[in-house]
Amino acid sequence: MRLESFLLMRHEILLTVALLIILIAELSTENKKKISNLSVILFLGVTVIGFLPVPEGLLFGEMYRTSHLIVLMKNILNIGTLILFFQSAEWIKQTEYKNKVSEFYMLILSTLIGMNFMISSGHFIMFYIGLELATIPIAALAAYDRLKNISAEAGIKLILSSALSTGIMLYGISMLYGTVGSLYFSDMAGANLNTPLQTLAFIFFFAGMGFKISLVPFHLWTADVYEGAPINVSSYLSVISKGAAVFTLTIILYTVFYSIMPMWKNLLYVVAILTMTVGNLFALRQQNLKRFLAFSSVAQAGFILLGIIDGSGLGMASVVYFVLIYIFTNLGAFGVVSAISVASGKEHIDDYNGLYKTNPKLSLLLMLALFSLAGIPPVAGFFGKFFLFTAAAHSGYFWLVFIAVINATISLYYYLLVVKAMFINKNENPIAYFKSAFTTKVGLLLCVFGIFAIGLLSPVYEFIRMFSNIL
Amino acid sequence: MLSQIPLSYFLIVSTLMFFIGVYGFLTRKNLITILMSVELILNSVNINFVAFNRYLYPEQLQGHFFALFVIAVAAAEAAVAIAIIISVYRKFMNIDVERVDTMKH
Amino acid sequence: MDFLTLFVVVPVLTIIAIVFTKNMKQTRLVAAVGMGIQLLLAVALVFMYLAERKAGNTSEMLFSHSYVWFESLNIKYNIGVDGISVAMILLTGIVVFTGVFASWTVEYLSREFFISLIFLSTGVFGFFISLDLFTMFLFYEVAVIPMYLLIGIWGTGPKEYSAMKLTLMLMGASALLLVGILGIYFNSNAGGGELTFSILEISKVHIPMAAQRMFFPMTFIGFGVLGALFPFHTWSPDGHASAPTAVSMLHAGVLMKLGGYGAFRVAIFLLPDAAKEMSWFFLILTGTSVVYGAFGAIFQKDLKYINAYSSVSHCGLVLFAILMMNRAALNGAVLQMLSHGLMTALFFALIGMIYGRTHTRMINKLGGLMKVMPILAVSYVIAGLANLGLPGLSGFVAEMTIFFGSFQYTDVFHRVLTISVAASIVITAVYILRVVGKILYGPIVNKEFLKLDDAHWYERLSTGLLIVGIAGIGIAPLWLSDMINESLSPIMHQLLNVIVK
Amino acid sequence: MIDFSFTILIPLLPLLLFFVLGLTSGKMKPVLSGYIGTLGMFATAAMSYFVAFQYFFNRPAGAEAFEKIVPFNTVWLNLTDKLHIDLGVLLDPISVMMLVVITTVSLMVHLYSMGYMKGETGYSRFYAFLSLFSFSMLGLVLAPNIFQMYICWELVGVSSYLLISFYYEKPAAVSAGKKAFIVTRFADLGFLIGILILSYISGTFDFVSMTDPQGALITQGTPLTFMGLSALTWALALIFVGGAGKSAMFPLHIWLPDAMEGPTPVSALIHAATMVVAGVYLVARLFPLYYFGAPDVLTIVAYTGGFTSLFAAIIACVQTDIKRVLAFSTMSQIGYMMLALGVSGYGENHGLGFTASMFHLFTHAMFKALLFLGAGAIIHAVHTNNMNEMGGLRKYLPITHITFLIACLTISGIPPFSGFFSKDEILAAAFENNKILFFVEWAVAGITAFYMFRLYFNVFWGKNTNYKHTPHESPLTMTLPLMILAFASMVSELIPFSKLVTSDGLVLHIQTEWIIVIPSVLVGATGIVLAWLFYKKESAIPDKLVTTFATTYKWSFNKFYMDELYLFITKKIIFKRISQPIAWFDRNVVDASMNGIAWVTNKMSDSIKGLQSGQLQKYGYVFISGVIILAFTFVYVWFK
Repeated sequence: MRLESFLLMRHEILLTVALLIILIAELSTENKKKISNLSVILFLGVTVIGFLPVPEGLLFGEMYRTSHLIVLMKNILNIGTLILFFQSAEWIKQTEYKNKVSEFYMLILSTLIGMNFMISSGHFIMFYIGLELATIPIAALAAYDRLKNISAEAGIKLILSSALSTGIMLYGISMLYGTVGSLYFSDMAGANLNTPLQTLAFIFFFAGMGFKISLVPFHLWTADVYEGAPINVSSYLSVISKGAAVFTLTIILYTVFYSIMPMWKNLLYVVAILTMTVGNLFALRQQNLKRFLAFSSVAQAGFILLGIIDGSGLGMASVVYFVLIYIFTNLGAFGVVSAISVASGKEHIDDYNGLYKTNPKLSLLLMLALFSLAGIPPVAGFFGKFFLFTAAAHSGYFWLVFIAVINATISLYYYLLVVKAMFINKNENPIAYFKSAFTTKVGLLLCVFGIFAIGLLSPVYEFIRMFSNIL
Repeated sequence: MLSQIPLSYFLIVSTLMFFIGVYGFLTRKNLITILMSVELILNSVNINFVAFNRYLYPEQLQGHFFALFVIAVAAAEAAVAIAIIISVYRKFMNIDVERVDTMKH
Repeated sequence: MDFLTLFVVVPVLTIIAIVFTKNMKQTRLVAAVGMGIQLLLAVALVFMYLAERKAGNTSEMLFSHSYVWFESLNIKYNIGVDGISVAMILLTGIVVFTGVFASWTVEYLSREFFISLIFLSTGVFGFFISLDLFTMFLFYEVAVIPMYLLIGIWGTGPKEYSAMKLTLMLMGASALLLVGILGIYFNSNAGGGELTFSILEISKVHIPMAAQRMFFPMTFIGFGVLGALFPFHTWSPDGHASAPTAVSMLHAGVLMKLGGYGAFRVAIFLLPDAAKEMSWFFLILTGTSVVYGAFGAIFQKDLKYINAYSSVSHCGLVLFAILMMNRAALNGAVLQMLSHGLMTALFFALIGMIYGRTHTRMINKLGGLMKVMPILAVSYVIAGLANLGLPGLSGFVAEMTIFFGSFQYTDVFHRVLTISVAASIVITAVYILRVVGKILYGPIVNKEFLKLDDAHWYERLSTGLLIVGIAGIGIAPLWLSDMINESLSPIMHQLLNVIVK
Repeated sequence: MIDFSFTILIPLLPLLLFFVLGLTSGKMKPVLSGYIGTLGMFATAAMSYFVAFQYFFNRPAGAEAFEKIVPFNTVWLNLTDKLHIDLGVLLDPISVMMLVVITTVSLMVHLYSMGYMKGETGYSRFYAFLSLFSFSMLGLVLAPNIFQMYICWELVGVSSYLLISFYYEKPAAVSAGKKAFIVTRFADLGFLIGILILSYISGTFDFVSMTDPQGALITQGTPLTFMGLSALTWALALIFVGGAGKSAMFPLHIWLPDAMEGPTPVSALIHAATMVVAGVYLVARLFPLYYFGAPDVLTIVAYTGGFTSLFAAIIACVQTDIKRVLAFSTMSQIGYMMLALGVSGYGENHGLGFTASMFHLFTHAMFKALLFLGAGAIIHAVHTNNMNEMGGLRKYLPITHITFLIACLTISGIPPFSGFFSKDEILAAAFENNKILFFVEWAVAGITAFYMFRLYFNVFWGKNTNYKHTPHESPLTMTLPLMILAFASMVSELIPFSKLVTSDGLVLHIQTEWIIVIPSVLVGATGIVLAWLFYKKESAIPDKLVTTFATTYKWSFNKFYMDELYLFITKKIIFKRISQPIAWFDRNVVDASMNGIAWVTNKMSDSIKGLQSGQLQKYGYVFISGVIILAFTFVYVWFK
C-alpha cells in the first residue's frame, strides 16, 4: 500500500489528528475558552481540506472504500458539524460546562469519525465499528449535563435502546453471514439473498438502521433523548447522526441489498407511511420545543424514505440533497431554540409568545427554518421535498407521494403553531431582547444562507446528481 | 470431536440466549440486569458468528474476527452504560428502570 | 433580463426597499410606488402584447424565455404570456395597486404587512407568467403561505382559526396538485422524448388515458379548492371574513383566480381526454357551487360572509365554464375571472372602508349609509350591480359569454345545468339588493353614523380605479374578449383532437 | 331618403347626460342640472321627431312597404363562432313610433319634474337617473338585435329600481324597488333562456333576419323538441315570460303597484308610458316569429292579456290610493295591448290586432302619462295619495281638473278622444278572432270607465274636505306638460296608424264596425254613469255594495292576496326552507366535516400517546414487536 493511499481516507485521519490535538491541548492548558476556539478553528481547517479533490478507491482489501459521492456526504456532515460548533461556542461557555469543554468537542469528533467510517465501510465489521463509534459517545454526550435528571435519563435511554437495537442488528448480520459466507459488501451484493431466512435477517438489520434514523416503530427513544440531552447534542443527533445513518442505509440498500430491491421497497413503503404519520401525530401535541423538533425530525425521516424508495440515482441524489438542506434547516431551528435557551432558559412554545416583538431576527429565522421544514417555497425545504417526491413518483408510488404531501400539510399545521406563537399571540411578558454572540450569529447566518441558497441555486443539486449514479 | 455436535445445537443455544436476553431486557427492573441481558444478546450473536465460521466457512476467519470486535465494542458500551447508570443513580437515587420516566408522551 | 421577469423582480426590489424604510409613511409610499410601477408594467405589457399580435406574431406564447434551472430533471424557469395571462396580469396589477391604497392606514407592523402583501403578489405574478409546471407550483405556494401571516396578524375576529383553516385547506389541495403535476411529468415522454415540466411541450404529447384518468381529478380538485369548488370552499367564508381588507381583496380578487387559471392551463389543457370524460361529474359539483353559494349568501348577516359566498358562486361559475370546454365558455371563464376579480376586490375594499368607519359588518347594525357616505355607498351599489350582472358592467359580459358557450351543447344534461346555473343570477339579485337595501338605504340606524366622513383621497383612488376597470370591461369588452379568444386556439385545438379521436 | 346614421345620437345623448349629471351630482347647482337634463331631452326629442318625420313622410316615391333600416351597427362582443352581439340602431315603423312616444313622454316628465321635484334632495341624481332610463329605453326600442334589447332591458330594469328607490330613506320605497327588480329579474331569466334557445336554433340575434317571414327560421321551422313542443315554441314562450314580467302581466304583476312608491313623474314615465309596454313591444318586435312559429304561444299571450286586464280592472275598482288605481289601470290597459297582439293576424288585412295594439300603446302612453302627471299635481297639492282624504279639488286645481277629465274620458273610450279609437280597434280585432275575449274586454272597458270616474269624482267632486294647507294649482312647468299631453290625447287619433304601423309594413285597410263601436261606447258611458251615481256626491251605495259583496271586496282590496302568496314563496320557501338550510348545512356539515378532519387527527394523536410512555422497556417492547411483525409479514407475504 502506498502512502498516498492514505489520502483516500483523509477525512478520518484529519479528524483523528484534530481529536488528538484537542486532547493534548486539554492536557496542557487550563484555559478552556481557548480549547473551544481551537476546536472550531481546527475543525474549520478539516472541513476546508475535506473539499480538496481526491481520487476514488478502495483500501484495506475493500474494507474501506470511497467515491466522490461518499466524499461529498462526509463533507456535508462536516459542514453541518461546523455550523453546530459555531452555534455551540456560546453555549459551552456556560458555567456548568466550563470544566468539560474539550470532552464535548472530542466526543463529537469521535462520533464523526465513526460516521465517516460507517459511510465508507465495505465490510460489516467496519460498518459495525463505525456505527458503535458513532453511537456510544453520543450516549455520553446525552448525559453530558450532570446537573439535570433528564440528561441522565436521556443517556440511559439512548445507550440501552441502542444496545438492544445493535444486538438485534448483529443477530441479523450473523444470519446473513451464515447464509452467504462473507461479510464483504461486494460478496453480499453478488449473493442470492432471496430466502425467507435472509429476509428475516434483512429486517433485523433494517431495524438497527431504523433505530439510528428514528423510523417508526424504532423511534421511541428519539423524543426523550432529544428532550433530555443538552440542546446542541439533540441538534447534532437530529441532523448529523441521522444524516450519516441515512447515507449509510441508502448506500447499503443500493449496493448490498440491490438484489432484493422489490422487497425493501415494499418495506420502506410501509415504514415511510408509519413514520410520517406517527411522527406528525405526536408532534401535534408537543409543547416543549425540543421534543417538538424531535417528532418533527421523525416525520422528516419518513419523508427521506420517499427518496430512498426510488432505488436509482435520482433517489440517491434527492436523499443527499434533502439531507444537505435538512442540515441547514434543522440547525437553523435548533440554533434559534438553543440561543434562546442559553439566554433565557426557556424551551416551551408558550414562552415564545410575542417573541417577534422583542427578538425579530431570531423569530424570522425560526420562521424561515420552520417553513423550510414544512416545504414552503422559496426556501430550500420546498426543493428538497419536491425532489424526494419526484423520486418516489419516479418509481410510480403516486399514492405514497399523496400520503406524504398530506402529512406535509399536517406538519405545516404544527409548524404554523410555533409561527403563530411568535408572531400572532400576545404576551404580557415575552422573552426579553438579548444580543447573540458573534459565533452564534455566524452559525445562524450560515443557516440562513443555506436555507435560501441551496434551493434556488440549482448547481448544488446538479453537483450532487452528477455523482449519484456512480456507486 | 466437534463434528459430533451438529451446527444446529449451537444455533439452538444461541437462539435461546438471544430470546432470554430479549426477555430479560423487557422484564428486568434493574438497569444493571438489563445491561446484562443485552450482553446475552450480543453473546448469542457471537456464538452464531463463531459457529457459522467454524462449520460452514472454515477457510476464512471473518466470523471469528467479528465476534472479537463485538466483544471489544460491547466492553466499551458496557463501560459507558455503567457510567451513565451511576449518573442515573446519583440523580434518581435508585436504578429501577420504571422510575426513569420523567419524560413521556 | 427579459421583460416578464420584471414582474417578479419589481416586487422583490420593492420588498427590499421596504425593509429599509423608517416609518409607516415611508413604507406605504414605497409600496405604492413599487406597485404603481408594477401596474404600469402590466399596462405596458398589454399594449406590447397587442402590438406584437398586430405585427403578426402568431406563436402560442409571446415574450417567452426559457432558462434551464434544474437540468437533470429538465426543470426550467420557463416564462411567456398569451392573451389570457396578460389579462390576468393586468387584473393582478390593478388589484394589488388598489390593495395598497386600501391598506393605507395599516399602522400595526406596517412594514411587515406590506412585505407580506407584496410577497404574495410576487407569487401571483410569477404564477401567471410561468409556463413550467414546477415554477408554476412554486409560485402557487409562494402566493398561498403569506396569507397565514396576513390573516393571522392583521385580521379580525377568529383570525387564527380562519388563517389556519385557509392555509391548511389550500396546502392540502396542493398535495393533490403536486401528485398531479408529478403524474403529468412522468407521463410527459409518451411520445418518446424527454420528461418535461414544460406546459407547451406536454400539450403536444398524448398522455396515456389511464394516467389522465388518475391525474385529472387530482389537478382539477387541487386547483379547484383554490377556486372554491364545492364542497371544499369552506376556507373561503371564514378566511375572507377574518382577513384584513387588502388581503380579502387580493385573495378573492386574484388568488382565487389562480385556481381557475390553473385548472384551465393544467388540468384541461394537458389532460383533455380525461377532462372530457369526467367533466360531467365536476360540472355537477361546480353547478352546485354556483347555486349553493348564491343561496348561502342570502342568509348571511356579515357583509364579508355574503361576499364570500357570492365569490363561491361566481368562482364556481368560472370552473363550470372551464369544464364546458368550448371556445365561448372558456372565453367567458376568463372574462368572469377578470370581472369577478375586479368587482370582488371593490366589494372587499368598500366593506373594509365601511368597517373602518362603523366598526361593524353586521347588516342589521348598519343602515342609511347612503346619507353619510354617498361616494362609498354609490361605489357599493355599482359593485353590487356588477355582481348581479348588470349590462355595462363587467359581470354581464362574462356571464353571458359563459351561458351562451355552455348552451352550445345540445343534450339535456348540459342544458339543464346551464339553465339552473343561469338561474343563479336571480338569486344573486336577491342578496345584493337585500344588502344594498339594508345597509345603504333606509333611515340611519345609529346616530353615531352621522359623524362619519366619506371616502378619503386614497380610498377614492382605489375604488375609482376598480370601478373604471369594471365599467371598462363592461362597456368595451371586445378587445379583451378577442385577445382572450385568440389565445384559446391552442387549447381548442387540443380539445378538438379529443373529439375527433 | 336621408342618411339616418345620426340616430345613434338619440340614445347616446341621454347617456352622456347621465354621466355628466351623475358625476357632477352634488357639485352642480340642482336647478342647473334640471335645465341641462331637460334641454338634452328636448334635443333628443327634436331628433326623434325629425327621424319620425323623415321615416314616415319623406319616403322615396313608390316605396310600398316601410323598410327596416339599420343605419348603424357595430360588433360589441363575440360570443361564439357564429354569434356576436352588436350594438346598433334599427329603424322600422314600431321603433320610430316608440321613439316618438318615449321622447315625448320623457320630455314632458323632465319638464314636469322641474316643478315637481323642486327642493328635493337628490334633484340632480333624479335627473341623472332619468337620463339613464331614457338612454336605456331608447336603446331598447332601437335595438337591431334581441341581445341589445336584452341589455337595455336589464338597464331599464335597474333604472326603474333606482328611481323607485329614489327616496332611499323610506323603507317602503326601498323594498318596492327591490321587489320590482327581483320580480322582473326573475322574468328576465325566462327571457334570457329564451334568447339562448332562439339564438341557438337561429344562429343569430338579428331581428331583421330572424323575423323575416321568408327567412330560414320561419320557413324551415325547428326540429328540436322538448316535452312535445318545438324549440321555437319554448323559446318564444320563455321570451314572453320576460315580456310579461316587464309589462306586469298576471302573475308577474305584483311589483307594479308597489313601484308607485317612486316619485310620481317616474311612475308616469316608466311605470305607465314606456317601460311597462316594453313587453308589448317585445312581442310586437318578434311578431312574425310568434305568428308563424308558435301560434300556441300567441294564444297564451292573448289569454294572459285578457285575464290581466280583467283582473287588474277589478282590483282597480276598490283601491283608494290614486296612484295604485292608476297602476292597476295601466296593467289592465297593457292587457289590452297584449290581447290585441295575441289575436292578431299577420299581413294582408289580418294584422288589425297588431296595429291596434301599437295604436293603443301610443294613445295609452299619452293619456296614462297625463293621468299620472295629473295625479302628481294632485298629490303635490294635497300631500296625500289617499283619495278618501280628497274631494272637491276642481275649485283649487282647474287646469289639472280639466286635463284629468280629458284623460279619464280618453281611457274610458269616449269618442272623439283617441282612446276610443285605439280601444275600438282592439275590440274589433278580438271580435274577429275570439268572442270570449271580446266579451271580457268589452266588460273591462265598462269597468275601466267606472273606476276611472270613481277616481275622478272622488278627487275632484265629492265631499269638501278640509285641507291643512289650501291646495293650489301647480306651477307652469307642471301644468304645461299636462296641457300638452291632454292635447295629444285628444288628437292622436289623427295619426294614420293603419297606414304607418302595421304588421308587415304595408297599408292596412280597415273599416269601422258599428256593431262593436256602439256597444263599446255604451258600456263606457254606463261605467261613467254608475260612477257618477256612486261617487259624485257622498252616497251610501258604495258602502252597501261593499257589505253585500264583502268577500269579493276583501279579496279584491287585497289584490287577491297575490303579494301574500309571493311573500310566502320568498320568505317561507326560499329564505326559510332553502337558504337557511343551506347556510346551516354549510356550517354544520360541509365546514364541520373539514373541522372534523382536524378533530379526528387530534383525537388520533391523543389516542396513541400511550405509545410514548417514557418506560424504556415499553420502548423495547414496541421495538421488538415492530421487528417481529414486520419480519413475519414480509416473510409471509413475500414467500407465500
